[in-house]
Amino acid sequence: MTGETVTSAIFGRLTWESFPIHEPILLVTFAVVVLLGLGIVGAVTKYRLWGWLWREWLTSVDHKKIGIMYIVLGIIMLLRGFADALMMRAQQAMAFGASQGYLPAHHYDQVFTAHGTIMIFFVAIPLVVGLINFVMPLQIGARDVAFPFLNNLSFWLTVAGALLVMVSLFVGEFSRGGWLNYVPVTNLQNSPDTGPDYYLWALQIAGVGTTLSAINMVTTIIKMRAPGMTMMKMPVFCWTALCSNVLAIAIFPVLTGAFALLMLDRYVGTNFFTNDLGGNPMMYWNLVWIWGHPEVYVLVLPVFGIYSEITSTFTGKRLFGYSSMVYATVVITILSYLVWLHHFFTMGSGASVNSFFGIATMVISIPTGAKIFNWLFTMYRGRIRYELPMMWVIAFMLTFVVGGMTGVLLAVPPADFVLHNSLFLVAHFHNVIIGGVVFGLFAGLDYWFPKAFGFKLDRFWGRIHFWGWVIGYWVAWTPIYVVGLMGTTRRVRHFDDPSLQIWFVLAAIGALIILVGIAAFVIQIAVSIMRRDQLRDTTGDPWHGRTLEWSTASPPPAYNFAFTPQVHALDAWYDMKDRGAQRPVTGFAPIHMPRNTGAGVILSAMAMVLGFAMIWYIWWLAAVSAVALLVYGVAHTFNYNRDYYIPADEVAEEEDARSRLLAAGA
Amino acid sequence: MRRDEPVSNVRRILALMPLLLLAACNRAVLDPAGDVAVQQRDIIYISTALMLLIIVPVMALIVVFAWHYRAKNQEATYDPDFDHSTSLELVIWSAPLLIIICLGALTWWSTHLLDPFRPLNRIAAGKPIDPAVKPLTVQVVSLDWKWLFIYPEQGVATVNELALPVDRPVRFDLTSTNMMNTFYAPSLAGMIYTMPGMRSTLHAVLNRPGDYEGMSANYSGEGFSDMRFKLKGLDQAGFDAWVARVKSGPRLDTPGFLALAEPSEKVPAMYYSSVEANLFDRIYNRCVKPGTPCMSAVMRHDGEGGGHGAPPPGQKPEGALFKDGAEKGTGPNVTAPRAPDGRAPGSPKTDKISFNLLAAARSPA
Amino acid sequence: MAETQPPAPAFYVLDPHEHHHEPGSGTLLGFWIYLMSDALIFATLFATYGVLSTSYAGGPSPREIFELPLVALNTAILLVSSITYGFAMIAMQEGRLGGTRLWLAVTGLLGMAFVGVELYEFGNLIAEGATPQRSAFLSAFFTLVSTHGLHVSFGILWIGVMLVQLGQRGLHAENQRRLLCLSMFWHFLDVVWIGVFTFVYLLGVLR
Amino acid sequence: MSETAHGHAEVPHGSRRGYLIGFLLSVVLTAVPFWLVMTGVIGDAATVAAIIIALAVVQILVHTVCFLHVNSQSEGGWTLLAYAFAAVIVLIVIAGSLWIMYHLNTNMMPMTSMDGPS
Ligand code: HEA
Ligand code: HEA
Ligand code: CUA
Ligand SMILES: [Cu+2]
Repeated sequence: MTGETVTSAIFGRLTWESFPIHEPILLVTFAVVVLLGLGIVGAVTKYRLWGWLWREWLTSVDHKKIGIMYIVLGIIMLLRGFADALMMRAQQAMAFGASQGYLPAHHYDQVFTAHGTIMIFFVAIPLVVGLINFVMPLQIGARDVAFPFLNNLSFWLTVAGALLVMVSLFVGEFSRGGWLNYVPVTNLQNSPDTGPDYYLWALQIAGVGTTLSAINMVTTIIKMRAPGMTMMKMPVFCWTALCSNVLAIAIFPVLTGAFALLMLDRYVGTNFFTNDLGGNPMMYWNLVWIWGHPEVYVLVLPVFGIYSEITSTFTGKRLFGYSSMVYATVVITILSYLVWLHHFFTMGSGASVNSFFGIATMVISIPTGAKIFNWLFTMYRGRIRYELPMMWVIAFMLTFVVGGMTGVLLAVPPADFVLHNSLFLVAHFHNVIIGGVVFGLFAGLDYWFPKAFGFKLDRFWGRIHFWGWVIGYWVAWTPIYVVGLMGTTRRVRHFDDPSLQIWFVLAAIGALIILVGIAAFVIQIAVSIMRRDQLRDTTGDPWHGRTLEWSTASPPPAYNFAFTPQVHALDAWYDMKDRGAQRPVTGFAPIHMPRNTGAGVILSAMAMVLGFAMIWYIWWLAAVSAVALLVYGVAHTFNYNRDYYIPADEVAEEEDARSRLLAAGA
Repeated sequence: MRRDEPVSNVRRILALMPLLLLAACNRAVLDPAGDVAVQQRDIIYISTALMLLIIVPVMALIVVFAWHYRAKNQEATYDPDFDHSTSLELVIWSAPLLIIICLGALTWWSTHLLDPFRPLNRIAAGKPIDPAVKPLTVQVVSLDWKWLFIYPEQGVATVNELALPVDRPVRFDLTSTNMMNTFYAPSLAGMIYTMPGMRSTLHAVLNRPGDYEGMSANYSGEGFSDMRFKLKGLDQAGFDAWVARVKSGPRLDTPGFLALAEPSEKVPAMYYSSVEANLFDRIYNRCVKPGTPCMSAVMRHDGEGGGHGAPPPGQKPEGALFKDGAEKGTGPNVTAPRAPDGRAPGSPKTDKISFNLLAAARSPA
Repeated sequence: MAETQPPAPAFYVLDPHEHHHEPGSGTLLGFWIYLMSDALIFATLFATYGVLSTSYAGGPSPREIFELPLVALNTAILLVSSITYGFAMIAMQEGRLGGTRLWLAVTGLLGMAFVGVELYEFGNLIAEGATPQRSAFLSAFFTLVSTHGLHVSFGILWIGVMLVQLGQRGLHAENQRRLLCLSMFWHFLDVVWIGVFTFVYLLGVLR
Repeated sequence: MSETAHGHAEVPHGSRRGYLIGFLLSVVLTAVPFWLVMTGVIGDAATVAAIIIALAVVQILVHTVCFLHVNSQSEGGWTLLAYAFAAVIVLIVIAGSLWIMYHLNTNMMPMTSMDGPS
């Protein structure tokens, strides 16, 4: 009796049962993860890389390194997200009639929740944020972002959130409430387990990181553009990054608020979203969708920017209708905030409300259409070079318009009344997310990889990667449209009607084709690293680029630009090349730079411990880590010594090396 | 459903594939048996056709430009400074705008016409409603995880089986005991949420006799996947016979309902010959359990300015922060082995399932 | 291509003093944007309060539990604290370290008085059984008001930290920047409080 | 960004006079609504509500100008732009939620027109 009280005071609700000791699959996964982890730790220790890793990467405030770390995080989490996707595809291909498949409801529900959560919050967001982080400051001719330390902290907070989600795989269980953790399923009385708590803490911690990062990027774009770069001379990618981050600032607080209220319901026993005592679960839906709809544009806008940069580079033309592209981006940003109800047309708000939001939604297709046409007319009278990035652009345009069209269909309320929560809807959003966001991220990766590492990615494997994805996408998702139109609903783990099975088998085959694509992607990277000497680019401008990031070395020096560029035109670098600008080779001055700091890692680690303690009801640990967080945060403000100068001769050395390279290449 | 424009590229086939393939199958959404669903299907067709007017040319142009202006084709004009054209810009913005204006008008009109709260004005195309016929009322309750249908006019109730006389308008009143579900019978009409403490409404009519399927379309936890019901379309005689058959079941009273409301999965169809008075009202007012105040009374009280007095209804668990010791419970890993009856261990909801109680009302059919 | 090109202008900023970016030169704007995002958290809470403000679930209603004299007192305290913070800023602009610290301290004390009164009010309510768990209305009320109160408490902590840092380093540029941010923070909380006393307390009692 | 950033020209300035004017206005704008509600001089609750909401809006503007020093010059107008944008978003969140939830509740909650008195 007292023994039990003592253990629960120390360990909360953490017991041996919380570990999957009975579960062979998980145990093996766990063992593999631990072994891999130990292997990596061992290797790092053996080669004495800890110091290097800590000094050069983990504590780095260099926006380029942070950007790369974000992308690495996104790719690692992608593998988890894809594993979940394959599990669902396999279950749905098997579970018909008498066969229950291999996943019990408890497990399947966690799998789709984790898949959606991970894909949106820990794959798509980190990849988009990572690319913005890497590219945007270079494009505006800046040496870093406005708040370099904050940037590092944002990244580590995101990692802390991702780690909590991963921990839930082995300790306790993850949420079963869908990727938005819907109430009433996740109310305390319906889900007293750890699942919703894992979800809430992971996303709150990561969400703070995302908000801070967005504030940082917006400030950077406003304050740190190179002289001469007016807003209307800014590369389109920067515009889309600006709008996307403005949107993020406008929505993440609402999500944080909604999650905080749900946390209060679960921890304090308040009645925001409860069924009784005046609570209103519909309000939770309302709030999460105020976040949720604009969120998809937070993801897709920067990707539109990527497509714009690539199209104009590889057609060898200025972007058609630059200003209309900018206006379209701004209009989408604003409109996206006025349509959230289309996710619950069928809840019963009535015809007037529904038609308002339905029409507001379809209006978005006008600026989006304008964008498609602008890319189209950029190709018109161009000289299109089909390098990998450009192939993605074409595949994107053809795929995305279909997804956009099904989206507009869903925006017609009477149509949505039969298609809502169906697999048609699931097909719609995979269509726009894969055909839009994912293709764009790969395009961006192929495009900017040589900038980040100084060599191009291998084309052969890149092509297999490309075709794997494009063919795989269509094979995997067209059947899902079909079953959706037959009235099959989402989040179902078992079907009665055996005649549907063929479609799900097809879809599973499609997912396997995507797997081939993903494998090719991994091989592509490995092969490229091995063949890096052949693929080396010494010019810093392998694609005949048009924007400032191509004017500096690949990989860029820590300070990005020895001399800040002076901008006179849109496509500043093209303009400089066109008018014969000479790279200054003398007269270097010391460069003022921010100093690395471990504070981001430490603060995030504390936040993660706090989250873990709260999830498991270990109150003493929660109190300790909360106090530690506060004290350490305050103490950090007493450190005024946050910058240093790169001496002039170091700059000169680096720039001379570049001059030699350029001369050798010429 | 057949489209005869010349097919210009592979992608377009892919785009149309879902529709073409479906033309072959007789499936709920695209071949419904209820007038509302038919109209909703038509809206899908019209909107899709409207959008294809622009999507198809766009896709064709993408392919044409992508091919024609490839770098290898030195014949194609190369004009690197072509980056603006006012007339093109005008087309770019106005063509989609025109389509959206049409689609918007269609949306406004059809959303009001097909509003689920709005009583029907026709039984089928060309068959206006007979003002003398009162719609059949069916009260729908989603429980964890099955459907309860109450027929106040006939005085009977069923679980997981819904029978409707064809060509008679139906008014569904819907609510839920705990989770949010969505009442969805694709062959009948579009879906509508069922929510605790709320009463939503759906007007519909079934025009074709037959056996159809219905389900919950909104994920509601553990037993959601099998939360399906049979939808039978019967002629009047068949319906009467069905009601008579249902009359063979036991009575649904308060204790019986409370037992039924306990979580259970894959529940077979059940029949109840009669239903305690006002059961539906008490469900959606959340006062089935004796002694709990009804929401409408509480809210009336609130509307009059509130005031101390009424005891707090419901029994909510305490917030986690107030728990200590054994109250905290444990956080087992879910995928631990399942009990032989398929229930997950440590899942407090499913532990309470009483299959015996349910067996009593199992339909003879 | 173009034969008649104008002479190439400068493409690089050669004089390092002409344009260099101090890390953090956007602090004030960045902090302002953060405040805007904070405003949205409050908007969420206000919206929730608006939706749930009549869901008493049979429990007490605003008219029964709000004590306007107490709220008026608290409002007065907060208002005075904003002018005292203003005096601190003016002292800072005039380079008077002592004056800055003095007015900051006064502001901090007023803030503590505000939080104290609020805690007293909450204590009374809870003693009467009007707890956050009693009804959705009370949940929303407590959450909205105490989120504001938590912000004020954080502001007080920040004032304390600034007092120490001013003592250590005086009014140097970095500290001035921090004081400006704190100033925005403090006045922003005033603005939020206008919303709270109007929409929660006054309108609540009116209803 | 203007090159004067390192000086203090861009920094929001307040003068003693500005602060005092703001303070006096705020005192009036706070006292009046409290007085109206606490004494009940105007009987009609709707009128009082309208007045105090209007006064609150005015007071928010006073604080914004006098204490927060938002104007079209600071930070090249970005502060003002951010403020206006945030105001619009705040309004959308609040008004939109209330609008949607009002319709959901009147359509479906107990005690609607279809259900008994009031
Ligand atoms: C990157 C992600 C992304 C993008 C870009 C979009 C884009 C769009 N989405 Fe989608 N959507 C999601 C991700 C996305 N969506 C997700 C994740 C969900 C489900 C979440 C969940 O429930 O779990 C969802 C759900 C969803 C719904 C809710 C359905 C339901 O729950 O019942 C609706 C309804 O209106 C909708 C509509 C739209 C529309 C109108 C667009 C438009 O922006 C599309 C505009 C583009 C075009 C139209 C194509 C190009 C235009 C032209 C060539 C011009 C001419 C065209 C016309 C005039 C038609 N989406
Ligand atoms: C970013 C979002 C994203 C992505 C990429 C995917 C990709 C895939 N998803 Fe899914 N999915 C969601 C978001 C996403 N999904 C969401 C939000 C839900 C709803 C969850 C819920 O119901 O609550 C869902 C639900 C969902 C279901 C459940 C359907 C149901 O409700 O019944 C299924 C079923 O099989 C599925 C399958 C797949 C498959 C096979 C893929 C595959 O096609 C592809 C797998 C993808 C990858 C392996 C990698 C992705 C790569 C990148 C993102 C870019 C990488 C870029 C660089 C490296 C630069 N997804
Ligand atoms: Cu711009 Cu310093
Ligand atoms: Cu949306």
